[in-house]
Formats: sequence, C-alpha cells, structure tokens
Amino acid sequence: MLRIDRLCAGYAGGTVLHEVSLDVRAGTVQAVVGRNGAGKSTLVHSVAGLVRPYAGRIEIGGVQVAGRQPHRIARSGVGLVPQGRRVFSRLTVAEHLVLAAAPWRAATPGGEGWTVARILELLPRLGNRLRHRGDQLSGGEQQMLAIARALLGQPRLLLLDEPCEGLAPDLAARVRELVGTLARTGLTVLLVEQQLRHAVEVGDRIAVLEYGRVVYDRPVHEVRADPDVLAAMLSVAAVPEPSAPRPVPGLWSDAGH
Amino acid sequence: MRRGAVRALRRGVAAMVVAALVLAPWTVDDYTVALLARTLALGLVAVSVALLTGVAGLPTLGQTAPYAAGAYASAVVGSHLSDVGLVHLAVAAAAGAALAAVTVPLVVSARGVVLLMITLAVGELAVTVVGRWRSVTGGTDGLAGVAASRPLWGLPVLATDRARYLYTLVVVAALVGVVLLVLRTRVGLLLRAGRDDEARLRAGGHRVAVHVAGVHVAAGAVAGAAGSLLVVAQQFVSPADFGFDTSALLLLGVVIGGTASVGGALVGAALVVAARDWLFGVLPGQAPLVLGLAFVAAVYLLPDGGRRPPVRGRLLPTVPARRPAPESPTPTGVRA
Amino acid sequence: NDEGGAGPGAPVKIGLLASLSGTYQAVGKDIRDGFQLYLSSHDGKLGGREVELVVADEGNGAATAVPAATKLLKQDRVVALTGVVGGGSVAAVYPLLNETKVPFVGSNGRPELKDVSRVWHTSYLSDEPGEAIAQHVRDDVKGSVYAIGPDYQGGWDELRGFTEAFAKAGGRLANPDGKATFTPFPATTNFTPYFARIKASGANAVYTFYAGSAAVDFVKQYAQSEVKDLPLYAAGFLTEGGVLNAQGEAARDIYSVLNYSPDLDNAENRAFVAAWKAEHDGSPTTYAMASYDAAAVLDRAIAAAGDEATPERVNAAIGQLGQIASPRGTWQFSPTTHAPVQKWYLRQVRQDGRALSNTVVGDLATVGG
Amino acid sequence: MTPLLSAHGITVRYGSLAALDGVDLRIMPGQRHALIGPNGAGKTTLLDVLGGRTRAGGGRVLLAGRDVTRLGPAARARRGIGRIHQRPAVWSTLTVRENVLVAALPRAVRPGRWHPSARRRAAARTADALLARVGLAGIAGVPAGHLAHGQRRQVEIAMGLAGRPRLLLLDEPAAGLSAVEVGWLTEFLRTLPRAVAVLLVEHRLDLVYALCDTVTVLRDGRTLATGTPAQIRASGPVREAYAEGVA
Amino acid sequence: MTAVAAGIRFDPYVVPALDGVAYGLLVFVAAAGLVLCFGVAGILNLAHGTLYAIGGYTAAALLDGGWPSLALALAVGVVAATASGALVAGLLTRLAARSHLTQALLTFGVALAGGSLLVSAFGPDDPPVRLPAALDGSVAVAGHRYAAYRLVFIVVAALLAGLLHLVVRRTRAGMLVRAAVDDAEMVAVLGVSPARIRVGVLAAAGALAGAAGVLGAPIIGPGPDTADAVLLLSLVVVVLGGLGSMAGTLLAALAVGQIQTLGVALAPSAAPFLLFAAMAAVLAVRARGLATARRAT
Ligand SMILES: Nc1ncnc2c1ncn2[C@@H]1O[C@H](COP(=O)(O)OP(=O)(O)OP(=O)(O)O)[C@@H](O)[C@H]1O
Ligand SMILES: Nc1ncnc2c1ncn2[C@@H]1O[C@H](COP(=O)(O)OP(=O)(O)OP(=O)(O)O)[C@@H](O)[C@H]1O
Ligand SMILES: [Mg+2]
Ligand SMILES: [Mg+2]
Repeated sequence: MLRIDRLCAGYAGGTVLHEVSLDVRAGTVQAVVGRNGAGKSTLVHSVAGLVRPYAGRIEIGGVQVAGRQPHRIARSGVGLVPQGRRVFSRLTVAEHLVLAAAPWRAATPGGEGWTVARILELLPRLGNRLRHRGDQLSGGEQQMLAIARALLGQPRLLLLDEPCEGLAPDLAARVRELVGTLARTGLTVLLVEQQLRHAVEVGDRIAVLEYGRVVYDRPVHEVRADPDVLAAMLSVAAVPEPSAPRPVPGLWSDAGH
Repeated sequence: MRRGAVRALRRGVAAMVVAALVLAPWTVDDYTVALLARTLALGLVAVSVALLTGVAGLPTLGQTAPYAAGAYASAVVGSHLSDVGLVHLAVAAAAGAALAAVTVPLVVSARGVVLLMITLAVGELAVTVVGRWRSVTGGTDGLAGVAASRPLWGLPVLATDRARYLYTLVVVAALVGVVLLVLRTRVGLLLRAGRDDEARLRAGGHRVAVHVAGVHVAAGAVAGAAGSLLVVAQQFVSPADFGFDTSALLLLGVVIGGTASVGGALVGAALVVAARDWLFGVLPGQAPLVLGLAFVAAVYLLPDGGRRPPVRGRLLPTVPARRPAPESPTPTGVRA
Repeated sequence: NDEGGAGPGAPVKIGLLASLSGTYQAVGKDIRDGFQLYLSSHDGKLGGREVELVVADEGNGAATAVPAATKLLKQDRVVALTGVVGGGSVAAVYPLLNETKVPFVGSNGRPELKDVSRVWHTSYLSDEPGEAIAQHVRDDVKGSVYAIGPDYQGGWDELRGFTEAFAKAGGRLANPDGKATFTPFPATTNFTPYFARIKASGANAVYTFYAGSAAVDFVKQYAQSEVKDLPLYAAGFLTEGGVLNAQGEAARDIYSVLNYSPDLDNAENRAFVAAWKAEHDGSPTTYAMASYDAAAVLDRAIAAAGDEATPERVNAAIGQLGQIASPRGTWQFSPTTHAPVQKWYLRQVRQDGRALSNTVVGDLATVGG
Repeated sequence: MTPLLSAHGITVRYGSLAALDGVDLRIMPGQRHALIGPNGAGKTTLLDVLGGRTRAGGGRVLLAGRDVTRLGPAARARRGIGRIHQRPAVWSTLTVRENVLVAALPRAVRPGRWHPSARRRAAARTADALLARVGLAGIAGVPAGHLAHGQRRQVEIAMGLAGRPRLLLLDEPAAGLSAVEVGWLTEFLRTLPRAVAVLLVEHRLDLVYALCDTVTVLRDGRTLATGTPAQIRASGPVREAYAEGVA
Repeated sequence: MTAVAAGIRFDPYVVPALDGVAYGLLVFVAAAGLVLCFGVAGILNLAHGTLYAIGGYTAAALLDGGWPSLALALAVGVVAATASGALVAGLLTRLAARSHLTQALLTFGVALAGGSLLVSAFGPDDPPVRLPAALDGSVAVAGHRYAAYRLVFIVVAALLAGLLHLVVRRTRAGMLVRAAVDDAEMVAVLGVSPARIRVGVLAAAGALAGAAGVLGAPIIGPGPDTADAVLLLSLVVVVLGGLGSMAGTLLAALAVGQIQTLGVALAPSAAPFLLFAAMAAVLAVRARGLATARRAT
C-alpha cells in the first residue's frame, strides 16, 4: 500500500532523511520510533506532500506520489494527524467537522464510512464543544479534533504523528485500540510513537529512525522476542541513574532563596 | 567555512559601498550629490522604520511624524537660535523622541495591521498640524529660506552641495553605527524575542510594554535627527515631505532591504527613494508606472524579498550529525 | 562650475517642471502642451535660437518637485525654468533658484516669496480672482454670501482675496463667524454637511474656489443639494478645463471669474485657439494659455539677451519687456510682484453648441501689482 | 509554615462553561505537587491563573503570603513563578542559546561590580550550563524555528528553568519527548534543589508517581482528591474518573 | 413651542446625519472586497482601490443615461475587475508563504502601475458619469433635498453585508477561506488546494470591488485619485471593523460616514483631525482591551 524507496528529504539546504526505505502492506500498522529530531515528522510530512523530497520514490497503492501537491495526495486517500495538532484556531469544532468530511470520497475500504455521529461516539468530549473555536479547546481536546478531522476524510492511508500526545491515559489507550481495529478492517497506518511500549502494542512492524536513517525495521513478533535490542537502539539505558543533585551554575547554587 | 566566506563577502560589499559614498562628491555632478544627501536623510528615517518594523516587529507608517517634528524643530532653531548643526541634531532628535513619547499610549498595546493604521493616523495628524500651524511651520507651502548651518562651532557653514552631503554622510554613518552597536547588546535580543512571541517574553518576566515604549522613543529620536539632515540637505521643509506616500515608500524600501536588517533598510529605502526622484526627472509622467513595475520585479528578483537570514552572523549554524536547514521557515516580522 | 548659458549658435536649454503624474496631472499636461504649442508654432525657436526643452515631472508636490528641479538646474543647467503647478512646489524650488541664480517664469502656482528678483509669473496671484469679482458679487447679490474653500495655502489666498475685497465693497458674509469656511484638503470628497451649514446660515449666494476632482465633487453635489437654487460664484478653476466635462449639467449657470476664456475676441487668441484645437480635443485652458505666454516671455527675453543667453541676462531682459500681447489681452509684469497686471472676465457656464462651456458675459476689474 | 503558593476558590468561566469552579490549592516550599485529570479538566487553565496569564473570575492567589491576584504574568515571573507551556512557545528566529539566555535575563544574578553587560554575562553563564545539562548543547546555535517538535519542548523546559523560579509550573513537560529526553528530564527534576517547588501537570503517571509527593486530581473544574501517590493510586473514584487500567 | 425650537436646533443636522448613513454604506460597499480578501482571507491587496477604479472607469465609459447601459456597465465592470483580481492572485502565488509586508510591496507595485495605465487609457481628467435620469435627481427628505442615488446604497449595502456574512460564516467555501488563513498546509491535507482558494478569494474580491466601482462611480467618481482614496477608506473601515467581521465592518463604515458628515457639521474646525484622531483613539483603546484579554495554550 505504502512503499517508500530510498527517500531523501529535508529543509532548504539541510538533508534530514537519508535514503529511507519502508514497505507498509495494506491493513497493517507500521510504527516508527526514534529520538527527538531523528526525522520522524519529516518522513510523515514527505508522504503527505508537505515536505518535497529531493530524491527517492513514494508509492501509495502503486502510484508514485513524491513531489505531488499535498492536496492531490490527500484526495488520493491520505489522512494526517499532524504533530502539535494544528487545528484551525478560528474555526469552531462543528466547522472543522464540516470541512473534514470529504465530499469526494464515499467510504473507507473496510466497510461503513466515518460520520460525525460515529466520531462523536468515539470522542464524546467533542460533542459538548461543538461551538467552541479551535483555540479555546484544551490540549487534549485539540488532539481529539485533529484525529476526528483525519478520520472524517475517509482515508485509505492514515498518517499518525504522535496521536496520543496530550491525551489522558484512558483515552490514549482507546485511540490505540481504535488504530488496531481500523488496520484490521483494511486501513493502512503509519504511526509515529515515542513510547516504545505503546508502539509494540499496536504496531505490526516497528522501525527505528536515527539521524534520518532507518536503523532497524522488524515485525513486531521479533521485537517481542528480543526487546533488549530495540531498547538499546533507543538508548533507553542511557538514562542516567538517579544521583546526587548537581547544581547548575548561576541557577540555584548561588541563588539567594 | 561558508559562513566565514559569506560574512567576508558582506563586509566587502559594505566596505565598497562606504568607499563609493565617501568618494561620490568628487566623481559625480552636483545634482547627484544633492540627490544623495536627501536620500541619505530618508535612509536614516528608514533605519528607524526598520528598527520598529523589522527588529521589533512593530510595523509603522508613522515615522514621518517624528521626522517632521525633527525637521521643523531644526529649521526653527536654525533660523532663530543657533546655526550649529550639532545643536540642530540634538534638538531635532529630542523633538522626535518627545513626539514619539507622546504617542506611546496609542501604540503600546497595538500590534500588526492595527498598529499600522494607528501610526498612519499619527502621521496624517502630524502633517495636518504642520499644515495648519502657519506661524511656526509656514503652512502647507512650507518654510523656505532656512539659513545654512555649520557642523560645529568654529567650522565654516555648509555652502556647497558637497559640504552638505559630507556632513549628512558623517552623521548618518555615526547614528547607524550607534544603532547597530546597541542592537548587538541584549536590547537587540529582547526586541527580536518580542517580535517572535510576546506572551512568552511576558511569561518570562520581561516588561514588554517598556521595551515597546523604549524602541518607539529611540526610533523617534533617530527619525528626528534625520529630519534635521533633511533641512540641511534641501534648505526647505514643507508638509509634502512627510505625506503618506513618503511613509509608504519608506516601508516598501525597508521591505526590499530586508525588514530586520538595519543596513539593508538604509540601502533599500535609498534605492526606492533615489529611483523615484530620478525617475521623476528622466521619465516625466511615466515614473509611477516604472516604479510600480520595479516593485513587482523586486519581489521576484530578490530571492527572498531581500530578507537576510533572521539571525545575524549565523548564516549556517554547525550542528553535529543532525543538520537543520539554514533557512528559516517564515518569520513574518510582524506581530500578529 | 561653468556659468549656465548658451553661447551664440548653441541651443538654449529651458527647463519645464510640471505635474505629469498624480493629482494635478491634468493641469501639468496643459502647461506642458501650452509651452510646446508655442514652440511648435515658432519653429521650435525662442528668440531666434534653437531650444532644447527639458521636461521633468513635479509629481504631487514639493517632495517630488525638489529632486526633479535639482536635476534641471544642476545637471541640465537650464537657462530658465518654467511651469510648476503647485505653489508649495514653487516655494520648495525657490532656494535652488537662489542658489543657481536661474530665472523662473512660472505659469501657475505662486506662493508668497521674500525676494522676487528672479521670479516671474504669467499666471496671477492667488488672491486676485476673488479681488476681481468681489465688487460684482456685492452688486449682484441681495443679501449675504457664504464663502467656502479648501484648507491649504491656495484656498486661503483665494478666499482671502475675495473676503477682503468683498468687505471693503460693503458686502456681508453669511458664514456664522464672519470668516470663510475651509474644508480639509484633499480629504474632503463629501460636501453635504457643508451644504447643510450653508442652508442654515441663510445665505443668498455662495462664493467658492476648488480645482480638480474636488471641483467635480463640489459642483455635482451642490446641484443635488438643498442649496442648489443659490447662485454659485467661483474662481474660474471651478469649471475650467476637463472638470467641466465631468461636472456636466450640474455646472450649468455657475458664474466664475478668470483671466482668460477661449471665446475672447482678439487676434492672438484666435490664432492660439485655432492652433490648440488643431492638436488637441477641446478648448485651451487658462493653464495652457499661461504657459503659452511664458514661452512668449522667454521668446522675447532671449531675443533681447542677444548672443550670450546667460541666466543673468535673460532675467534682466524679462524685466524690460513692457506690454505683452497675449490671448488673454495685453498685460505686463508688475514691477513689484513680477506677476501680471491683467484684466479679469466674468464667465458663465452656458450651452455652446452640443457642450457646455464657459462663456464670457462681462469684463471685471483690471487687477495686479 | 506559610505555603509558597496558595489559591483559594479559583473560578474561571467561559460563557456557560466553568473551566474552574472554586478550586483550592496549596503548595509548600520545595514541594513536588502533581495535578492530574482527564482532558479538559481545567489543569492548563489553573496554571494560567497561577502564572497570571488568565484573570480568574473569582478567587485569590497568594505567593508566599502576598496577594498576587492582580499582577500580570511578567510581574509574577519576576517574583519567581516559572512556567513551561503545554504548547512550546519558543522565539523562532532566536537561536536555542539565545532563547535560554533571554529567559534567564530578568532574574539573572549579577556579580558584585556594576557593568553594562554584567547581567547579560550572568545570564549567558546560566544558559550555557543549562543547555549542557538538558542535552541541548549540540544544537545551541540553531534557530529555534528550525527545531523538531520534541526539541522545542526541550528548549521550552530549559527556558522555564533559566528564570530561576521558586515555583515551577510544568504543563505536560514529557509529552512528545523521546525516551532519552524523558530520562534527562526525570533526572533533572529529581535533582532540582529543594528551594524550588514544582507543580507538574502530566498524563504520564509513571513520571508523576516517580517525582511527586502530593497529587491533586482535577475533573470538570473541581478538585476530586488530593493525597500522596499511594492514596491516589488506591482511590477507586480517581481510577474510575481518570486512569482506569493504567499503571 | 419647545418642539419647534428643538426642530430648528437639530434641523441643520438632519441631512448630514442621513448622508452619514448613505455615505457610510457607500464606503462599506467600496470596502467589501477588501473585507473579504484582507479581513477574512488575510491577503493584503493594496491594489483594491485600483480594482474599484476599473469599475469606475467602466461605468464612465459605458453609462449613457439609460438602464440597459447600467446593466452592461455592471457586467463589464465586474468581469474586468474579477480578471484583474485573478491576475493579482497569479502574481501572488509564489509569495504565498511570505509576510504581509511582501504582499504589500507587490500589490502596491501593481496598484502604482495599474493606476498609471488607467490614467493613460482614460486621461487625467475625471470623466463624466451619466446615470439614468430616474436616479439622477434629488428627493425631499424631512423637508430637505437629498440626492436620490445615495439612497440606493442603503439597499445595496444591506444586501451585500447580509450576503457576505452568510457566505463567510455558513458556506463550506467561507470556512475553507478562514481555515486557510490559520494553516494553509492543513487545508491542503484536507484535499483542497490553498492556491485555488487564494485565486477564488481575490477574484471574488475583485468582483465586489468592480461592482462597487460601477455603482459608486456617480459619488466617488473615477479619477486619478480614486484608487488611493478608496483604498485608504477601505483599509480604515476594515481594520476598525475588527478584520473579518461583517457586522463590525458595517458599523465601522457607518461610524466613518457619521464622522465625515455629522462630525464635520457639528465641529467644522476640527474637521481635518476628526477621522484619523477618532480612528487612532478607537483602535488604541480596543487594542488595550484585547491585550488584557488574550489567551493561548
Ligand atoms: N478561552 C477559552 N474559551 C472557552 N473555553 C475554554 C477556553 N479555554 C479553555 N476552555 C475550556 O476549559 C476547559 C479546561 O481547559 P484546560 O485547557 O484547562 O484543560 P486541561 O485540563 O489542560 O486539558 P488537557 O489535558 O486536554 O490539556 C476545556 O473544556 C476548554 O474547552
Ligand atoms: N522547518 C524546519 N526547518 C529547518 N529544519 C527543520 C525544520 N523542521 C525540522 N527541522 C530539522 O529536521 C530534523 C528532523 O525533524 P523532525 O521534525 O522530522 O524530527 P522528529 O523525529 O519528528 O522529532 P520529534 O520527535 O521531536 O518530533 C531536526 O533536526 C530539525 O531540527
Ligand atoms: Mg516530530
Ligand atoms: Mg492542558
């Protein structure tokens, strides 16, 4: 479904992604993990067309889309939940839902389409906030709205960039569960997730991005079999042990408190 | 490495421009020298516009007000009290600063287009006052016959175009130097931070209103000093020098020169004003058409609207392994 | 620094500065065309010498006029400067004239100046039209007159000329404070509130001065206002040139005072009007006529200056000209103000064939000096 | 002992919606206090009120016994309230180092003799040390506008600390941070001197339980419970309201 | 007795007050295009006044005093101005992500050049505008004469304000435009091209300006100064109205109308200062109010 082949991308002058290749089969969840600044969002944005790749191919359902305008890619059935929510600050929740409903696409591949009613069932909090503007929502509510916006576009390929950031634990769990369910109905998902635990929970494959390169890409059962390899990749062990307070000069050591 | 090269290149260009400016009066005719002197005065106003618009993110169309205050103060002092240029400059800067200070309550909390409209109103009101206060300003026809001044006590009066130009050049260079030096201190840092996100600055404990008021008064003083130079350069002031079109051209010149860059503003505004003045002479009747097309072309020709990298001196930051891009996304330079 | 000027044989350079863009471009173009008409009808020569006319754009006023004039005076080193629409522009250019010692034969705007030894005008002083018509208005109108005009130097002068002479003639202003009313210029495009004040003042007639688009707005709105039945007297610029066309029916019957009208019956004028109509649509304006006269003045002065047409000699020669025959009738420079001593005419907007035009209905005073 | 910060009856209404409805909160000097609750409970709003960004419709805020209810954010920051925002707010055209430096300026400790740039130098020292400490030294020269989301959060944290607060208001500092950076953050907060009190809003309960000695649960603008982590973990209603089935 | 006295006291102000309404509404009509592109869509188009002037010159060229010519002028004026608006949009495409100031530079250039072309095409004089006779008279209002055509604007403006409000607030197109101001990339991610939105907005704003130019020609007639005057008034009204709110803009336009008429009638000596002083004061006070009530996450 989604095939990324030796993709190079970056921002005016600086290359961020170096020959990234991934192959996501239809109906599976590809999780991507990696440290801050590794290039995860750049990867997602390249697929969505928001970052123009320098080289390499991106195929969605067999069609090469690299370099296309983002709205064309979106119309071919790609939904995005961007990092940092990016809801429209001056549109109400209801208006978001109207805009997100894509008139040119009828339904998801796996059965009935997303409707506003179904969304509000999944995310009831939004129902009480229909007349609130985007910038009047709490962080978590904005995240819910971003998810709703992507789903209502009836995507075949869903790009999730840390979709659970800022969601309360129970809701985050429900969203992860939903992602799994959706994949089983035929939706393809590219999921960026910081917490390895959660990536393993929903992902069918786990990839690790480091300085813009894929350094690890295995099916999830292999990861489960040998979790330490992955943990080492993410340098979780590098977390310092608790130690005695080490004051930062000028901060509190000589402060007059 | 490339960073060093770019900086060297920029220094080289700047040095060449300065050398050309110093040598100009001996190489070109009186008309051009007179034109240059006027242009330098306007360039100094542009510096004050850039200070507000680009560095502090407070776009303005009203710098003609302190500019006019400085010009008239300088002309009045020149014809009644003293013929010493330094005195004129001081008085003019004080007048500009005072006028800016008076308008501070209007501008402290406004941002973006709203601020643009408020400053536009201030500029227009200033011109109206100038046009009607006939006993001091000579009314809409202006104040002619301003006596020539001498730069300092004991020096000869500025009688030729060349002398007037050199005086203007020295003053502009000195004032721009001061502005650049001050911007290298934490003042510049705070102004740029305020342009990016003011609420964050406030949350950090900074008195944003004080910064805004301060930069307004400082810009007013610079514009006032420029007013004094205008009087020297053309020995005449009238409300027409401070109309809306002047404000608009200054702002456009600053945009062409790269909003946040003080030197760029000087060059950009100088180019725009010189182009206009020159076109009115050589292409009678067609000047607006050509100028308009030139603006359109400028937007396309200057790769990024002439914007310099938003962070001075750090064109290409070196980062281990993770390489960020050298170009910024879109600092708008305008507070929302 | 060589002396500006032209030796024998060499063409003389004349600088013409006028608004060719911006608000006053209609006037500016008339000024340019008037001068060029004189040149083209005199083989491109003034005083028997080949002329190189350098034209520059005055723009909207002093800010653009100064650099353009600087170019003419310091780069082109013209022998004489002519034209200039705005009084403010003249004031702004004045220091340059003093510095370069070039004579100026202005054909329109005339501010108050300290020393006119090198400044000449073929137009008029701004207070003269009002002065010329005041007595007539006093005799014609039974009751008080409301005076209104634009709020800038030109408006102040025009209205002062009228109100002072009118008071001297024993007339009474209807304005509540006894002084002329001034409207913000050029900001005012809507005169309705002022018409309400005129109505409330109980005036029997209105005297005004506007020019350009303000004149169009004023006249059109006047004709639809509640004071439309009050007779309207004006300095001639209210209905002069292209604005009359734009005003259309609304301008019918307006009285105005001016130093010129295309239907004046004298030989110079017949020749002038015929030559003008051969090249342009419509009739010549007073602006074109004044510029035509400026060329005539320079023609005679350069001839009188002889072989060495230096600025100094041309200036001296202008002072010796005496009577000048002109499309407006004969006039001469006043020795004190260097502006014409000339006759003024009363005109009314009347049907003339298919179009409306300013028709001379009588002579007014001879004013000047 | 007077509490470092106490808020009484804080109420914030947006139209018919009560974002906060009579909330009381006490933070003792040096306390590590957590604020948890479902989305839209009013946590950020409460931090906004304490930081001076939102004016409360009712209630009072005392800082070390002094009433600061009417003070704006800048004045409160100068009195020692530091804030880390839920959405990182960095100055995008300034470099990372400059960001931290500017944040350090208002409360930078000046050395003995007066010098025009003394304050700046003091702030620069603090900034450099802090950058090294939170793992940002490598990107100190990059304009903050060029950073990835998580990196901005790191800068935001450094900026909050640079102001030498007595009370640090942290709004979901760990959200969007990778495992390594969370490690850094945890260690840093754990080793903060006791002179600094912390009010932490966080959905990652492991972090909350590891760091804090007191936890307040907020829901629909009201306090549901306050207690030690153990008490809160054990409380049925809290689990039901918020964190069912989560460690 | 007192009623009569009061009548005499207030009588001189009846017409200015009425005129303030009509004039204010005219200003609103003239500004409507700018409200859409700058207020709602955040695109600074300083060529707005020039688009209006295109409509005005069309009216002057085509109107011959009959009703069919009015319809023709309206159609031609709208088409011409729409095309010009689209042209501006075309020039702006490459600057999509740039700041308002860059847009200002470009559109100011377009305005300068366009204005100069218009003047060389139609001449420096204000051309006459011939209305159908039925509209070109004056009517009696409360015992005063008043220009009939100005009353037309009361209807036009009311229609326009209502229509614009509905389009911007209620239609999907209006929502897309507002969304694109916030985050054009996210609009693209929803499958709609931001470039198309921009062209649409500028073309629609051009159409509004063209229509206003034709209808307004008899009052704010075409001429070399028209573009500047209309642009300035429109900017004042749009910003005073709070950028993007139709109701606010309408109120601001009415206020500007009253300041320019009733204000002038009541305090003639302050006339030159009234508009700008009032504008600066209102904006400054409102900015202060906003500054104390800002919030973001
Ligand atoms: N400016 C506002 N106008 C209207 N309602 C608002 C505004 N700000 C916040 N709210 C509402 O107040 C409630 C509390 O918001 P707050 O941001 O404090 O929640 P929170 O506890 O921080 O949630 P989260 O964990 O999702 O960030 C939310 O329901 C929100 O919609
Ligand atoms: N707009 C931009 N301009 C320049 N450089 C950028 C820009 N956005 C990101 N970068 C750089 O590209 C690199 C990768 O960024 P990206 O956003 O893809 O990281 P990420 O893996 O998503 O990180 P995070 O977990 O923090 O979100 C970073 O080093 C960042 O500094
Ligand atoms: Mg990311
Ligand atoms: Mg929150």
